[in-house]
Amino acid sequence: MRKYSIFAIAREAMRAHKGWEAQWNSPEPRSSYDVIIIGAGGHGLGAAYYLAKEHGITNVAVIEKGWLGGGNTGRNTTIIRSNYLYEESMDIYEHSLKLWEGLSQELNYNVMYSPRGVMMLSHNVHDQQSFKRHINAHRLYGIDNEWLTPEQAKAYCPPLDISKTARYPINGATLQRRGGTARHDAVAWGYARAASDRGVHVIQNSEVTGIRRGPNGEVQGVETTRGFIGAKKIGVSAAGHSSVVMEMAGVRVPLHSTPLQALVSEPLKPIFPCVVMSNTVHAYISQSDKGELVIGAGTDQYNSYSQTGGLQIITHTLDAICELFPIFRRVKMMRQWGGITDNTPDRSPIQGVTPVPGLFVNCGWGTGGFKATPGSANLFAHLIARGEPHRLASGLTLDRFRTGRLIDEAAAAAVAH
Amino acid sequence: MADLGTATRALPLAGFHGGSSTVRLEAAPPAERISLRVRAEDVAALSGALGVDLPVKPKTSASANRRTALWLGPDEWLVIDESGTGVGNGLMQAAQNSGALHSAADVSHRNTAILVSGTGAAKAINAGCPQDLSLKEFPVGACSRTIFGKVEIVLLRTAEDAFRVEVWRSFSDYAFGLLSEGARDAAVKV
Amino acid sequence: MLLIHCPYCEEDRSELEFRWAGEAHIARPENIAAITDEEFAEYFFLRNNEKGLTYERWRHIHGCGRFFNAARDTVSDRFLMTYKAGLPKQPIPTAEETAAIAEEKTVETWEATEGDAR
Amino acid sequence: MSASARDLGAFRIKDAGRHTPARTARFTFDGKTYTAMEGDTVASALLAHGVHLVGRSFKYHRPRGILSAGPEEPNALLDVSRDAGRRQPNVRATVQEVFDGVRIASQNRWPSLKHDVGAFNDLLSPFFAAGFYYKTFMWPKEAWHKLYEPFIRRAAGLGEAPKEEDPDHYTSRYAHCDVLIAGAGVAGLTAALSAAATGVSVFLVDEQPEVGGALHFDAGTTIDGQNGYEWAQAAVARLKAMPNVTVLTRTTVFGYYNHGFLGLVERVTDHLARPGRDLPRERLWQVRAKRVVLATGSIERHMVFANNDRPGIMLASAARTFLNHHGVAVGRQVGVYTAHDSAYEAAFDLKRAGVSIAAIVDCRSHPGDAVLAEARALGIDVLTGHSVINTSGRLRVSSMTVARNGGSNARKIAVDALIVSAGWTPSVHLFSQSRGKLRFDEQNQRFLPDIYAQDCVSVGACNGTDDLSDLIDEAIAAGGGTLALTGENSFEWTGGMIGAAEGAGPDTVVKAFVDFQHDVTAKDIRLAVREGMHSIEHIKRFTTNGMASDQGKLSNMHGLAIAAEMLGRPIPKVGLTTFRAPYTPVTYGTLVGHSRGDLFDPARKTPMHALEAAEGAEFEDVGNWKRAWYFPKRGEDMHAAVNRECRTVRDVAGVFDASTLGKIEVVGPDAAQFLNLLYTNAWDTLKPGKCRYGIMTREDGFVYDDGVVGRLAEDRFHVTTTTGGAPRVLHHMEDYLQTEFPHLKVWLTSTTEQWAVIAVQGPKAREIIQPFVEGIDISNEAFPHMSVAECTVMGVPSRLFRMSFTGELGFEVNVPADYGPAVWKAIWERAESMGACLYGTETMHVLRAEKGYIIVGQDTDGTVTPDDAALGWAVSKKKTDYVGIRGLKRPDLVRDGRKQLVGLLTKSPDVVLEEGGQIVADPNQPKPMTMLGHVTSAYWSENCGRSIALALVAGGRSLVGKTLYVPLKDQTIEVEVTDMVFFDKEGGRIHG
Repeated sequence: MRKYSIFAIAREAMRAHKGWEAQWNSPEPRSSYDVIIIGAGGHGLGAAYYLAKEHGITNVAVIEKGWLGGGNTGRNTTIIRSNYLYEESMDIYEHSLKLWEGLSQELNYNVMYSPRGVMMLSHNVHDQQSFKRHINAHRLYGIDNEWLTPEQAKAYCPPLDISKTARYPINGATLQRRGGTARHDAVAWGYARAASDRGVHVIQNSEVTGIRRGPNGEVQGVETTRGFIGAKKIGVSAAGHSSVVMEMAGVRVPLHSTPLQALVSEPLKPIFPCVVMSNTVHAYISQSDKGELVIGAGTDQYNSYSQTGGLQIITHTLDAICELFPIFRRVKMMRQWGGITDNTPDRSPIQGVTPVPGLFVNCGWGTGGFKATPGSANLFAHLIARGEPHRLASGLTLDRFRTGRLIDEAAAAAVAH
Repeated sequence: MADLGTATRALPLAGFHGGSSTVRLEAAPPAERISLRVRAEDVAALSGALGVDLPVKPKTSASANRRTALWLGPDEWLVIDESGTGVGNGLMQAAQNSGALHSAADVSHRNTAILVSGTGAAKAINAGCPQDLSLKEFPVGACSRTIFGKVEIVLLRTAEDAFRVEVWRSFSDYAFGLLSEGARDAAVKV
Repeated sequence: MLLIHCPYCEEDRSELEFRWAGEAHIARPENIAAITDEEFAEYFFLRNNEKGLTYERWRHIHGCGRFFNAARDTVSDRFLMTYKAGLPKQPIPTAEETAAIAEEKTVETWEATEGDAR
Repeated sequence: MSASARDLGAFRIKDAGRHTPARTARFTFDGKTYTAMEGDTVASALLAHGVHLVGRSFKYHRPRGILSAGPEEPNALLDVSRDAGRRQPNVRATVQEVFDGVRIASQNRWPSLKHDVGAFNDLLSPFFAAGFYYKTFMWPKEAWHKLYEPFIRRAAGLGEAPKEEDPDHYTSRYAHCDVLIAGAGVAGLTAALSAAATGVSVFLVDEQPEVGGALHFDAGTTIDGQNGYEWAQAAVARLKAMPNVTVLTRTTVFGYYNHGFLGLVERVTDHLARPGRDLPRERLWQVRAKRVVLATGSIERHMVFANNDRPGIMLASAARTFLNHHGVAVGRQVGVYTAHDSAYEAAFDLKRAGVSIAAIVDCRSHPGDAVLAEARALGIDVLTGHSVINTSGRLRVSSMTVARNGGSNARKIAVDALIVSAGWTPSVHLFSQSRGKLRFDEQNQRFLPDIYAQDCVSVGACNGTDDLSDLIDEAIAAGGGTLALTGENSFEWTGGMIGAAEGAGPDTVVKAFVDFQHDVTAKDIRLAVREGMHSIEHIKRFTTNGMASDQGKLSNMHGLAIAAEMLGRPIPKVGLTTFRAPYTPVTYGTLVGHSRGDLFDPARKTPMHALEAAEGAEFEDVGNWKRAWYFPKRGEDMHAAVNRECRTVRDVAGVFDASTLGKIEVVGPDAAQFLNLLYTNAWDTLKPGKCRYGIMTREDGFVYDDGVVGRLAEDRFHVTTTTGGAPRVLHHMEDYLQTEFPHLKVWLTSTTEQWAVIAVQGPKAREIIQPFVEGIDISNEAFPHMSVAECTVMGVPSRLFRMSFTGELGFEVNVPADYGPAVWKAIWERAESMGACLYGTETMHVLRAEKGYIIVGQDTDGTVTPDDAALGWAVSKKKTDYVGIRGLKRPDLVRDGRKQLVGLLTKSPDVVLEEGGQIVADPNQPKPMTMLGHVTSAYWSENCGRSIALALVAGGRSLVGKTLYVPLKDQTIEVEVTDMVFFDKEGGRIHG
C-alpha cells in the first residue's frame, strides 16, 4: 500500500495524479475462506481489518451485495459519542471512541474525526434527573461528560435559543467534548483499503442468497449470486438486513427494520460549531465540513426495507429544529434520504455467538451504529477469532432476551442517535 | 349548600371568536355529550331510548330534536345534545333507561366545540386535517374522528360551508389557533 | 405518508390517523403462566421482520379506534390488503400482486438497484 | 423617471421579449443600482446590463456566470434580501424574479467578486485533486480538528446563513385530486385540457411564473396554428375558468412519496415588492392524487471541454430564453458550440435579432440537414467536425479556440459569449422518486421511465417523446379525454452526446468542468475510477459530482459517461445515482408551516390554570401539560415556597390541582375481570364505593404505570393513570381488549378531561370541603380512607375520592371540568381563610417522598419490577393470569442482587443528595467504578427537618443500616441505607 501523505500528494500533483493505485482490491472470490463476513459496511470491513491485524487471520472475504459503505455507513448523520447510560453500553461505545481518536493514523486515511462536542439539551426536571444520572455514571466510569447551564450552552452553541418563553425552555445541557463527527464514507474506504492491504478480499456487487450448513448444523459457506463460496466461520454484519441473512441460517433474531431519515441543507458558511441533540423535542443537528446542516429525523413507525419514509417525519423534525434555532427557518433542505435501521427491543446491539456453530452475529445497532464502528468491528473480530465474546461485549449476547437481562437504553434513545 | 353558591359553567373557549373574510370561527354554546358504546344487537334499543337513530354506516351522523349521534366506530358513537344546558346529563339517564347493555360515559366537559363556517371553511380545516373535505367525499352530515395538526378532533359537516369541530378541552386553544391560521390562509386571493 | 384502507371505516385514510402495532397473528399463549423462558422470549421478542410480504397490525387510533390486520410488501410499502382483527391470516388476493413482490425481491447487486437503472 | 432609471440595459433588444417596457423595477447588485423590466429574473436583468460575472465556485473560487435560465442553475447563486430579516442565501439568479428594491449580493468571495483571494486555490488546484483531503491533514493527530478543519470549513460553504429570526410566515394545506399534472408545458397543458374535460378534479402545477415550459424559448413552435407561447397562455386561461381545475404557478412539485402523496411548494411573495401582511411567504401543499401525470420536460446539457466554465458561456436554450422571453441578448459576438441541432435555432434567433454569430462549432460531422441549410441561408459560418478545445478571458469569455476534431488547424475566435448544447436530459426525477424503474435508451443515450411503481404516467420530453404530434397524442391519452389539437416545430432536432468532448479526453489534463458548483472536472472522475471507485455512488461521493445544490441536474449524465468510458463498461452497468427529494431546495419554514411558536406543540392547561397563574404559580412542563410547580409568595424563592407549602399541608391543609392525572372509565359487566388481567392486583374483591392502588406491568413484568382505581358500581370503574402515561395506558388496554380478550363485555373511555380534580390534603381537609359536599356523609366512619362516592358539590354532580398521596387525611374532588374554576375558587377561599395553602407538584413530590410513595418514571425506569419498587404486596399471588405474570418469573427478574428501591439518609442531615447521583460501596476504588445504583429522588424535607432520598440500590433491602457513598463532582457524600418511610411511620395521619 502506497502511503498517503502531503508528499505523496505533491509528487502526484506533478504528474497529474496518474500514479494513484486502487484503494482496495476487487478480486474474483476464492473457492473458500477461513472467515466470510457478510456486509461491507464499516462494521464488516473493520472486523476484517482487525481479524487480519490483531488475530493474524488474513484469508478473509467481505461480501457485499451493493457497493461497500453503501448501507447505513454511507447514510447516517456521522455522530460520535460514548455517553450512554448502562455499563455494557459505556464499555463498547467508549472503546469505540478511543479507537476513533487514532483511527486516521491507524488507517493512514483521514476519516476526519472531529471532536467538536456533542451537546444534549435538557428541557425539564425529568430530563435533568436523567442527564445527571448519566453524567455521574460517566464520571465514575472515566468517560467525559459535563453539565452546562443554559448560558454556557448558548456560549458553546450561539444559534441556540435559550429564552424562557420557548415552548420547551432549555434548563441546561450535557456536553461530551470528545464527542463529534467523522466523514462516514472515509471510514468504510479507509478500512477497505487497510484490510485489502493485509490480504482481505472485498467482494462487492455479490449478494448472499443462502448459508450452507453441514451435517452437524455447522456453517460451510455461502451461496451467492457469484456461486458458492466456502467458509469455516461466517460473521453477519448486515445492519437492516440482518433478519434476512440470519433467516438463511434458520436463526430468528429480535429485530425490526425501520426507515430512518436524514436531510441536509444547502451549503452555508460555518454557523454551527458542534452537535446538538434534544430528546424532548426529537431533533439532532450538526454542520458538515462542506457547510451543509446535517439533520437526523426520526424513524418511521412501520417495518420497511424501502430506504424511504414519509414527509411527515421530516416536517416534524424541522418543527423542532426551527424552535431550537429560529434563525434557520429560511435555510433550505437540499436533499433527504433514508436508511434501514435494525432495532432490538431494548435498543441495544446484539453481538455474539448463535445457535449455529461457526455463525456469529453483529446487529441491532439501530440508529446508533456509526459511532460504534471501530469498537464494534474490533470486538466482533475478537468474537469471530476466539469463538467467544470479548469482555467489553460480553453483555450484548442474544441470550439476554431469554433471561430478561436487558440493556434498556430505550429511555435514553427516545430520539434517534 | 346554597349559601356557598352553585357552581357556574365556564367554557374553555368562552369569548373566543375570529376568522377571516372567508371563514368565521366561534366557540359553540355548552352542550351535553356522551361517549356511547353499544353492540350491534342493542343499537335499536339505545336509538329508541335516546330518541335519535344511531347511524350504523361509517362516517355518517343522524340528528333529531337537537340531539346528534355521530358514528365514530363500529360500536362507538358520540352523542351531542345541544338543548341540554342545565347541570346533570340527560343523555346518561336516557341511555340507562334503555335497559340494554351499553357503556355511556359523560364527556360533556371533556370536549368543547368550535364552529367553522364560510366559503373558506374546508380550506381552513385542511390546514391541519389530511381528509378530503370535498362535498363529494365529505357531504353534509358526514363526520369522522381524525387528526388536526397535532391534535385529535371529531369533525362534523353541518352545512355545505359549515363544520363543527369537537376537540378535547386542553387542546382547544391549539385547535382554535391553527384554525385561525388556516382561516387567514383560506382568505388569500390566489 | 402511507394511505391505509381501514376495514371498519371502509375508506382509505392518511397514515397520520393510524398507529403501527407490530407483527400480526401472534396470539398470547393460553397457558402463558406455564410456558418456558424460551417460549416466552419467542412470543414476546422474536419477530419475522420479513423483507417482502409481511402481516402486521395497525390501529386506526385517530379514526374508529379499531385494531386491524394488513398484508404489506415491506420493500415497496404497497398494501396488498387489510382485514378486520380476529380473522385468520388471509391469503394474498391475486397472483399478479405476489409476482409484484417477487419482482421487488430480485437480487440487489448495484446494477440491479442503483438508481433503479436496469 | 430619469434617463438612467429608464436604462433597461445595453443588451435589451428592441421589440424582443414579452415584458411591458412601461413597468420597471430598480434593484442593486453588490451595491450598484440597476433597472429591470417587470417579469425579469435577476439573471435576465443582469445580462441586460452586460453583467455575466455573478459568483465564485465552491472549491477553486473560479469566476462564474449564468449558465442556464432555470432551476437547474449551478453557478449563479446569490444572496437576495428584502430587508435585514428577510435575507436569503444561495438563491438561483435564474429563478428569482426582480422586484422593486430587492438587494442582490454575490457570495463566496472576499474582498470582492472581481478580486477574490480565494482564487488562489485555483493555482493550487493541482494539489486539490478529488479526495485529496482523505490523504493528508493527519499529522499531528490533533491538527485536523484544531487547524485544518476550521480552515477547510471557512473556505467551504457558499452563502451566509441568516442571522435573524425570520419575520415571514408560512402556511400548509392538505389537498386531494383525481389527477395531478406536474409541468405546464405543451404536454402538461394538453394533458390538463384532456383531463379537465372529463370532469375529474385536476391540479396543474408549474414552477415558473407563467406556463409554457419550453415554449418560453422555443419560438418556432406552432400549436393550433397559433404561436406556441400564446396558445399556452390561452389554454391556461381556459383551464383556470373551470371549477374542477386548480392551476398553481411558481409552484414546484419537490417530492413524490408513497401512495400518490406529493409535496408542493408555492412561492407566494418572493416576487412581490410590497406583499400584504396576510400573505404567507410560501405555502406547502400536501396533495394526495389518485393519478399523476409527469410532464416535467427535459434539461439541456452543457459541453464538457477545457475551461468551459467562464462567465459568458451558457446553455443555448438559456440564451434563447433570455432573448425570446426577456428580450435580452447574451452578447454581441456569440459563439456556438454544440452536438445537437437545438443550438442552431438559438443562433438563428440571435442572428435575426441582430446579434452576430462568430461561428457554429459542431462536433458532429453531420448535423441535421434542415438546420444546416437554414444556417447557410442566414449566412452563419458552421464548422462541422470541429470542437472548441479551449477558451480565454479572466472574468468573462473573450475567445474560443476551435480545432478540427483530432486537433489540427486550431485557431482562436473572439467571442463575448459562447452558447453550448450537448443535447437534452429527460427530467425523470419525480418518476424515480415514485420508485419507478428506469431503462437506458442506448440510441439516444438517456434514461427513460420503464416500470411504474405508482398510478402515474410520463408524457413528453421527460418520457423521451420528441416529436410534437406524438407528444400531443401521448398527453391527450394521459389526460383520459379526447381533444383535437395539432402542432408543429420549425425544425426536427437530432444529435446529442454525453461525456467529455474533444480535447478533454483521458489523455489530457485540462480543466473540463462536469459539475460547476463543486468544481468537479472530467479528470477528477477519472481519478476516482483509477483509485478503485467502480460504483457511480463511490464516484459521486469521492468527487462530490452531483452533490451540489443543483443535485447534478446538468452533471450526472456527463459524469456517468466519463466513468463508464474509463471503466470500459456500458452505462447501465455503472449505475445511476438515486434521485432524491427535493427536486429543488425547500425552505425549512415552508416544511414547518404552522407548527411554530404556540402551534409547535399544544400546551395543555387545566381548567384552573388561569386561577393558579393569578395566585403567582410557577409552572413546569410535564409531557404536554403545564402543571403548577409551586406558589411563591412575594420574596420567596422556590426553596422557601416549597418549605412553607410542605409545612402548611401537614399542619393545616393544602389545595392541589390533580386534574392532569389520566382517567379512564371502564364500564361493563366484565369490567372487574378485565382489570384483573391488566393490573397485577385483584379487583373482583374491591367493593363498590371503595378504591385501591393498582400496578400495571406489561408482559415483560416491568412496572408500566400505576394509579388509584375506584369502583363506582359493579360494572363501572374510575381508573386513574400517571399524567404522562394516560394515552399509552389506554392504547395498551385497548390492544388487549380488542385483540386478546375480545370476549369480555367491557368498554373503555378516556375521561381525563371530563373531570377537574381538586385535591385537598391535610388535617383540616374534611373541614374545608364539608360545606360544599351534598348527598353523602364524609365522616371518617362513613367515608374512610380509600372510599369513593358520587355526590353533589356546589350543586354539581361530582365524584369524591377519599385518598392521599401525601400521607395526610385527603380528598380528591372530581367535578365536571367546566365547573372546575368555580369550585376551586370557593374551596380555596374557604381553605385560605382556615390557614391552608395552595401547593404545586414540587411540594407534592416532597410530601409523597416523605411517605415513600414512588413516582413511576422517576423512581422507576423501564427495568424495575413491582418487587424491586417495594410493591410486591400489590402483586396478586392467587391470580392465575394477568399481563406480566410470566415475564416476572424470568431468571434475571427473580435473581438475587437486583436493584431495589430503598431510602437513603445522608450522614450530615443538611446535605441534599443530587437526583441521578451514583452510589458506590467504596468511593476510593479506581475507575471504572462498580456502581450499585442511583439516587432517584432527593429533597430537603421541612417536616423531617433534614434531607431525605430514595434510591435504587443493588440488593438494597439487605443493606439497610449499611453505609454507602455518593461521589458527586465536587464532593463525596456518605449515606445510610434505610427503609422508605421518613414521616409518620405508623401512618396514623392518613386515617385522621
